[in-house]
Amino acid sequence: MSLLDRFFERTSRRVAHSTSRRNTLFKLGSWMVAGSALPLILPIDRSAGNAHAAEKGEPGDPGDPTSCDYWRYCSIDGYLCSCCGGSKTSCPPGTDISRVAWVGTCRNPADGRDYIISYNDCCGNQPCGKCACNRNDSEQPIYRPFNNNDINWCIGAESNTYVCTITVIQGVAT
Amino acid sequence: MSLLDRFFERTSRRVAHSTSRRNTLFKLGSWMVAGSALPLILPIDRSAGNAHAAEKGEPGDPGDPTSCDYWRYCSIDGYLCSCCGGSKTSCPPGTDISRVAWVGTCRNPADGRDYIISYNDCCGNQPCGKCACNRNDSEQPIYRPFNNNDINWCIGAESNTYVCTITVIQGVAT
Amino acid sequence: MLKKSLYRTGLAVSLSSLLISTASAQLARESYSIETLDEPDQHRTYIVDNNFTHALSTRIRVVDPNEQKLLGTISTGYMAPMVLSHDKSTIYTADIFYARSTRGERTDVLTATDAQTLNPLWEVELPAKLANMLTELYMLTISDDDRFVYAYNFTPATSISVVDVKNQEMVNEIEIPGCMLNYPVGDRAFASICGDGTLQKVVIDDQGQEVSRSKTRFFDPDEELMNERAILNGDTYYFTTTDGVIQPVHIVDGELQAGERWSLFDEDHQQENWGVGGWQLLAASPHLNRLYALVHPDHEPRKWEDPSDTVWAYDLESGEKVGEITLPNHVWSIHVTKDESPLLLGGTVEGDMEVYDLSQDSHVATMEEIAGTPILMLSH
Amino acid sequence: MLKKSLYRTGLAVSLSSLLISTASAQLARESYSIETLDEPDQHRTYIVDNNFTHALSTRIRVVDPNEQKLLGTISTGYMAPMVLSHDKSTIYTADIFYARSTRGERTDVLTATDAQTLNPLWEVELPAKLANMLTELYMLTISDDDRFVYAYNFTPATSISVVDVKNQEMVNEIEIPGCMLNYPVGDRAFASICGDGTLQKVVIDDQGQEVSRSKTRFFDPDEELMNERAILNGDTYYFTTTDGVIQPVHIVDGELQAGERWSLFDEDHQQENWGVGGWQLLAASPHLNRLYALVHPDHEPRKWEDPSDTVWAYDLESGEKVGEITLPNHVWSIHVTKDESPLLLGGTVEGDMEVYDLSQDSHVATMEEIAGTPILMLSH
Repeated sequence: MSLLDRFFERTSRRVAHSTSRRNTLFKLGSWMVAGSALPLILPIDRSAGNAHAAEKGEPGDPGDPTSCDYWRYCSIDGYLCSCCGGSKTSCPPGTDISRVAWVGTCRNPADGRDYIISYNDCCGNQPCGKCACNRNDSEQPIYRPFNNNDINWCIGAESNTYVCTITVIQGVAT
Repeated sequence: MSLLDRFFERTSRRVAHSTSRRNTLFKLGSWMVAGSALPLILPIDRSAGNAHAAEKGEPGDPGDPTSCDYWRYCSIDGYLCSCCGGSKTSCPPGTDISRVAWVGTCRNPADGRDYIISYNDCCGNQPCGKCACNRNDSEQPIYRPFNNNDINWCIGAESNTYVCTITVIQGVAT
Repeated sequence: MLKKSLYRTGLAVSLSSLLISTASAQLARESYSIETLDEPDQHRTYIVDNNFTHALSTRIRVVDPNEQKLLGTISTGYMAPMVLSHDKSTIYTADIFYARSTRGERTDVLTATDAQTLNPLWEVELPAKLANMLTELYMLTISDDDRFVYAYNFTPATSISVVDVKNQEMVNEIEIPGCMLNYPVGDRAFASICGDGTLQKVVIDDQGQEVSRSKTRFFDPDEELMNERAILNGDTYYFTTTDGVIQPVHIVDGELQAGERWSLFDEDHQQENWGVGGWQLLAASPHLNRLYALVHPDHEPRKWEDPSDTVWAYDLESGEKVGEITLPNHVWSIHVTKDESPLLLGGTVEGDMEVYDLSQDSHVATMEEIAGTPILMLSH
Repeated sequence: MLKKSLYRTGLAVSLSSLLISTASAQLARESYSIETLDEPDQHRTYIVDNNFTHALSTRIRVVDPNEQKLLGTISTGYMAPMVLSHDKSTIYTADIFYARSTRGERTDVLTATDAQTLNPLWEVELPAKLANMLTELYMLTISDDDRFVYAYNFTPATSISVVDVKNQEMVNEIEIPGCMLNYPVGDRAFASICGDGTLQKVVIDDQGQEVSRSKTRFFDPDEELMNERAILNGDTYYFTTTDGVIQPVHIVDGELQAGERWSLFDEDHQQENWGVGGWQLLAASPHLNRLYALVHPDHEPRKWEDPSDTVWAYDLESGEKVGEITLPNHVWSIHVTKDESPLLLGGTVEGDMEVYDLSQDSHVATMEEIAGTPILMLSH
């Protein structure tokens, strides 16, 4: 197979390197791979993880909004708009914002408070495809739909196709 | 990032193993990778290559119709229907056959004859995505369209979306 | 050189049997055709491929897991759910299309596809309310007698579009406030899972009109999380809580009865912190009368949808654990065929499908990159 | 520990400047918004992503190569070509849509998209004849004064749909039998490459009606293969034969003149068997007045569309080779920005985009997996 073939078949790449890929994936010894989920598996590492994340964040709102680790993403399931031409609270150009959303409760490591975060989907375009994250820290089954992140919440937008997700602080959970 | 994230982001796999993939790809020292194109680069290997391919072929029509190497595929550009639910001369179920096609001239190693092969596209469904091949042995630029394989020849089918390509013997080139 | 000799010998024998001179044999002009599949066997597998990264390219991959062969592809609407007719003739999908690909006018249809030609047979337009989410089994279902198809709507108001597939018409939209999905109950009823911890059953008549509705309580939503992705075996739906407690719901003379609970995990397992996770995390073999659950160690509550490479098997008579399966890759959904030599199929996080022979207790193959997001597998 | 201290210091300083107690600071309720882009600069790059494996998911990736940032995505029709207005305000795509995703009624439209909001502005329906192929530069072009857009039709009869984009209407379909594509010539003409080795120029009036047509011979199709994927620099289209002979075609007072030929390869190169290959294998910098060609060693005729990691630079005044660039990955198409600090961009066979700074002569970055099939890159 020539390189030219490969230009049309991303799938073919699989065969050539599946072994090394899988070794990379599973060398941590469980189903987690490097990065996002580790601070949550190992609470003892949390402060260090946050300090690291804080380098890229804002005071009071620490963390990197292009990383699945970022505290607001505790119940996200989809693509981070921060990687797609938007930001943590803004949709990429050429999309529409869903007016309905699911909500999660995430703890801000900077102040220890639990915030109610709405996960608004940006809609009306193709899936962004960058920075996929799936964290189910406060997700619930489908019979509690407004706490469920498996639903395409673009039902609240003009076009219902899913692009990416933003995270908007709605207040402190009391 | 958890495995769950990876279920939604095939793209993320890239970062983890790009180095090993590329090493695999280029270890042959040129832009060719193992398989299809080599017998054509190295004519001296041709008989051996064909003998190997013949193990899977029919007498008089040697070669593996699921390999880019197969002699009929000398000017193919797309997915092999043999890998998609069809065969070298039949479209997969649920598709339509294009009535117009481009043609190439391929030499059959079994009898040394040059055959005129029509490359008919199967249409009206999603790209098959399996067994991508691109060989330009007798391709010509777009101003000779019926010898050009970059055109979506599904213009001759009821629905014009491209699925895969079959190769039909039209006769011996004289 | 050996290979070459073999080849030449084979060629000579074959051609001489055709009484054609080897030297002058010339391949004849050919014709082309379109494949038609045989009537489906019980191993044929339909992979629902949400293709999440390229969701406009949602499709069904039809495969033969015995031969690891791609048989064909059905292009569907945006993240469409699918259901198979019991008579093996028809594949139904609930499709959402947009006039301009990702935008423009939305059209929802139920599409019927022939299981042998894979061609669309007919379509019926539906209210543009179809639920859109990571595909689940109970978004689109069919009555036991293949007469009615039930399509789940979520706007976020919930309802069920009832399609008479014999007469190819949409006959009713039944509102199910506070309830989700549809679990078929015999020929003329479906149930839905409700936020108050009940299953609501709606009975319809031959015209698809509502006759009655009733509720059966089966869990306390303030005390536990019940995974809605149950599996039907015979006349019983098996649900699991996110803690791995199995809640059977029996269909007895058309009525739903919450059965006795049992746990996937004994005290040792619980101390070792085993838990359930995955998308379609339960499967069942009617022939072996076994339940299969996707399980993982080091469980935490937030892992209730996590993939795993481990499947445990349970006897449904005794509730005893009777086997452990380790797959070469982590899968997110599992399925077991209904025949007497059942296969367990698993959709991996990388887009492969694992094929495991339950009667031989052996891994058969990994069908690599057969899908983008193989979220569900179904078979006749 | 150092990192943690730094963080705490930063926090205290910032919050104290806001006169809020650090202990009780609470993040305020937020609102959401949709991004709008700045007016495009000359480095902004539009990647035409044919996404061949998932061709329903064709799109334009809008990126900032300086920051390696994805700015946004435009969803287009099936393998749609794109052209940019010269005034930087508008992105045009020639879109094919099907009512049922891969089948059903076909609708062809020209879509105008705002270059800052990336929202569709308007569309005009076109004859359902748009050419569909691996996307090339000259499938969709625009007149120098941004008044007319020319869309290439192939059924396999060939014609050009002429759209008056000022009045947002389709005004003419001009048949071009035996000829392909459209190479804009000034404000009111386009040329097409013909099977007889000529460029056919069609002149139109302000209403888009044909005024005249004429032919300029520039190669012998029985003697050589002329790659149609030329590049425009100033008033000259540079074509290459598949053997690497450059054929300039000058626009002089609205007329096409075949210029003097020169070879990319001197005798040494030819002995070393260098050749050209790729999809969009030529690019040009108007600022540096240089031509860039994708080249490879061990050339054979059948490699005329093969990717490479090597780009050679030529002075367009002298035709002399003046530089060599080696990219970290094999690319299939190249592009050079038009500004005074030009970037060379390359779409790799794996879906990445290489960013190379020509003024610094250094590789800047690889934007990994930014597209499925990055077949063309364009900029303002």
